[in-house]
Amino acid sequence: MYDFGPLVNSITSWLDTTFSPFWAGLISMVLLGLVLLAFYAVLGLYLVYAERKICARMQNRLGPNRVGPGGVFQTIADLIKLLMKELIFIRNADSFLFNIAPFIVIVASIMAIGSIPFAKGLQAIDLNIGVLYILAISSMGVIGVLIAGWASNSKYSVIGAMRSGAQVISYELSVGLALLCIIAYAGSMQFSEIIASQEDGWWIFKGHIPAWIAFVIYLVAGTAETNRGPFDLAEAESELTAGFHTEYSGIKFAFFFLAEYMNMFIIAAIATTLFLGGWLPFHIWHFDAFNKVMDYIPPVFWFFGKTAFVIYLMMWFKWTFPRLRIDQLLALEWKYLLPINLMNLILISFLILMQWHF
Amino acid sequence: MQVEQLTTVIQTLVPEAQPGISKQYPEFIIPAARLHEVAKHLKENPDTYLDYLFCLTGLDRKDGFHVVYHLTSTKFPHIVVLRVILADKTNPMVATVSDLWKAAEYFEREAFDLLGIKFENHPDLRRIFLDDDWVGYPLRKDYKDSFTLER
Amino acid sequence: MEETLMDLDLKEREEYVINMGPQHPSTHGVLRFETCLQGEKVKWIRPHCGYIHRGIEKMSESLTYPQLVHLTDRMDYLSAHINNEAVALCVENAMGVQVSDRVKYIRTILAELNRIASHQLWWSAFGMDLGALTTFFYGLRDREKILDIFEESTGSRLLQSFITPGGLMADVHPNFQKRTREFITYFRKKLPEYDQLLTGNVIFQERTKGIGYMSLEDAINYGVTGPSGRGSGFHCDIRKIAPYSAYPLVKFNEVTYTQGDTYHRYLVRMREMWESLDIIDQLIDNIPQGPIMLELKAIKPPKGEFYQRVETARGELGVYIVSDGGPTPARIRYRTPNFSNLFIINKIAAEHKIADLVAISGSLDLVIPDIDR
Amino acid sequence: MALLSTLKEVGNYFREIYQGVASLVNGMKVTGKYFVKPSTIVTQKYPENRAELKMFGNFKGELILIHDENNHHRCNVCNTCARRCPNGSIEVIAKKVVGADGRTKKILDQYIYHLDTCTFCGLCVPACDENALKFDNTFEHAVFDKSKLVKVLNKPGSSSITTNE
Repeated sequence: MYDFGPLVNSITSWLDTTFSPFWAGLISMVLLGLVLLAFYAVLGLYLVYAERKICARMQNRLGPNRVGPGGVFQTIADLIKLLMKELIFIRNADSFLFNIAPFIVIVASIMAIGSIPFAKGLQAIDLNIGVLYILAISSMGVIGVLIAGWASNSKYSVIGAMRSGAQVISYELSVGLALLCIIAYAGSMQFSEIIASQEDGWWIFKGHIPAWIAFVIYLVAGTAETNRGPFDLAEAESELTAGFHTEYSGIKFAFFFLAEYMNMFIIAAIATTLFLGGWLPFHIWHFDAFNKVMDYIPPVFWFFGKTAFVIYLMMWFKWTFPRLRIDQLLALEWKYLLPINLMNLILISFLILMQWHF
Repeated sequence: MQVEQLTTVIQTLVPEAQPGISKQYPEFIIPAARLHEVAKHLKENPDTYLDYLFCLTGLDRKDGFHVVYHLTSTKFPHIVVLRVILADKTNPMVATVSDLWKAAEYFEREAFDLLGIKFENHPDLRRIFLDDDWVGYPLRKDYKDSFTLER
Repeated sequence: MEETLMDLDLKEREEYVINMGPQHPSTHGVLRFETCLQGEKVKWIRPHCGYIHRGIEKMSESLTYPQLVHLTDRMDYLSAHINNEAVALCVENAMGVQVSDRVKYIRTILAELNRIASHQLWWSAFGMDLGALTTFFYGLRDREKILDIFEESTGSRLLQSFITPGGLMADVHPNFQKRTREFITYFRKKLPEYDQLLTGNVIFQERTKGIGYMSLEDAINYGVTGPSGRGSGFHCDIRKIAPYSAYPLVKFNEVTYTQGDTYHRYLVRMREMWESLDIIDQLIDNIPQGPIMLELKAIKPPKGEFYQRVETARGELGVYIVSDGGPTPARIRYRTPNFSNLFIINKIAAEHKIADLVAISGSLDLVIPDIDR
Repeated sequence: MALLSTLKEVGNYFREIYQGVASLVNGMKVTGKYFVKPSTIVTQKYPENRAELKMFGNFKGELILIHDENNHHRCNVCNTCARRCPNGSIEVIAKKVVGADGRTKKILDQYIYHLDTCTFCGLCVPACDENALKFDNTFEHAVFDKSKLVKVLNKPGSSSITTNE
């Protein structure tokens, strides 16, 4: 039920039979790219709107409520405004790097989206090293941030970029190790297989307490990797005005802005896939009537519901906590998250060796 | 310390000190040349211990520029006002007390900025509010500019 | 760009100078910190003020005493009532008149409400400085209640010009007591929430504890008064040292800590809000009847010099009036608290991180128009 | 002993983590509580709630010259308000007219109020012996041109009660 595999296969086979292999490949690539881009833009705008509404509710406010019913078109209006704004050119900036930086950031996040399984068969590419690919691609974004900070030729931007560099390099470790815990459980790096291994229960339930610890660490480190929440030192509005994108305006600024939200989505999507069973419905053991009802909800809804939950958690952090200082940020990683994570991994290896997990 | 005791302390230190204009606080008019010495003594004398300078004011009066020091102690409740009268209106000059009370450094910069009173040995005597190229000293009574509200 | 000698010198030491301000989110106004950094570390800070210098002292020389009161609102606009009260008290003392008990009570209640409102705004902005954006809205939400009380009685929300030499501009609204009562019960419930959200937070404590240490000697030497000075153990509360208005009649504690770091400057203000609530609580039900304005022929202090100290939300405000006996002062001088509080920043924030500089300048609670006047 | 102190340190390490997380959860409770309670929203939808939006009676919006139903005001051109105003926001312009009894009288020609320089100190209202002035509660003063903020307060065709007697 709700398997997108046959649909996708029929499209590809039709393309293969109608066109030569070269053209078929090209057309499928272009199609995929267009679909992903559209999805990216719509989702990014929706996430901005959701964040504004959620933080408004937490702060006893209404949030955007003027453009459209409940302000749903506010972000679209903002996007149009950003598109029409002047692109300010900085005289002493390195123009080539300055212009390319936002594209690096946004390309990195678009590439990462390609391997996320939204539902059964609904995945642009199912790499056999999917988790590794995501880790590799998502850390590419920081290169864009560093270039942006350096090329702006502004001191605030450089400080922001350097902070971001130190932060992402450190937290990459924790993200990787936390994901490694689940990879050890599932025994595969391929997303489809990781999800398949959760057919009888999500890893967060099956994996005992170590899975919970890994999940929390992943959330913290993931938030840090997206430069969000209490870890937004790279932007640090009250210290560095806007950090690495101080000098950007118009659509280039919009790229950074959109990429930040999409990175948040990617982090949440991976948390969903690895810890919360991806697009699998929620099942209670030996409660068949309930499970049947759950099965009727399409997997896409399950996937986006879980992702939305994780995103909500990350927004909740952001709008509650003060920002950390750079040395505290690094201390948190190297003194708390990393040792706990390593111990957790050893514990999980032990559990797997003893066959104690479900 | 009572007013009489304060008076004796200061009178023994500077015989030429005169009782001041204001009746609100014990006030003494000190010759400009001896101000720093008197201030230092009053700050370090354990009986007076005037360690907190809460106000330093420059005034433009008919008999010259006045510099008024409001001093109090964190140990005792007494308040002492010292006043220096600088009769030379073209080049008013008095020794700084910023080495005794750090707060004075910025009050003195303000007095220099707005009244043009110069403080000798001040570490950083620049204008504090107005632009560096501002002409004149606005709080002087003879200051005229195009914006002054005529009533 | 041509490199000056200074630039080369800085480059050798791997230092660079950035300007925080005049337009910067965390200086809360047009103040400029010329900040020398080595990496993330602050080497020295040179504050530059004067961007909002309006010459209030000069302007006041051509205004009569009731007229110049409305300029004092514009100095420390967050404690407008207290600034007005300072001038009013100075003029009344100079003329040797006493206002009625009713006026004294109302002045004190308004001043304490103003102090709470000011601390609320500071709490909001301090949270923002540290990156906790939600505090801003909670603080402003509760401050709105006080501003409503002000608006109902005085007609303005921020710059009231309500307290005038000789009494008050008008009597308070009949609802004044009821609304203030309501506010006290309301805010006593909300204050623990502030602590729950920010004070207890581990990130907040890490960010503020032990940061920006100000010794007692430094506080006295630089003349740092108000909650910032009291965080270092400087007993500088004018309400205790030289009580004025209705303060001799009420019981309250002078909040002091000896630790002198950012966290304790924060705690002083949080506890001061409780103390202010207590003061209002003692006064609000006992406002006596009486005239609200003295019958004065003319407001003309005699020839002489007069000084008045009051405690604003940020420290000691001194009003120094030099009168020639006319309706306008020959010279009026305001010793404003923020002016003295500002310059300690180089001493306490050097050798800290740039994020700490923001926290420290936030904990000093600077209001820039009060510095520049 | 060494082992004991090490254990203690390890215990402290974990206690620190526990306390930290507990304090964070405590803070999240506050924001979470307000998130689920939409009744606590304090935002006012301003242009929509114009009808029920009432300012307090004392609110100082702008100065007006009180006119009664016969288009009479009470200004007798004594100029006290203009002298009291610290910013020179009030200009009272008089004109001389010959009355019915043949004597020339000064009556109000224009009462000019500069809203742009007014600081709402409220000194003019109690200054008036005739109680001719008051502050209105209007607050929508935004205009596109600064010159529109200079207002003539006496209505066209109005006359003073004091001169009519």
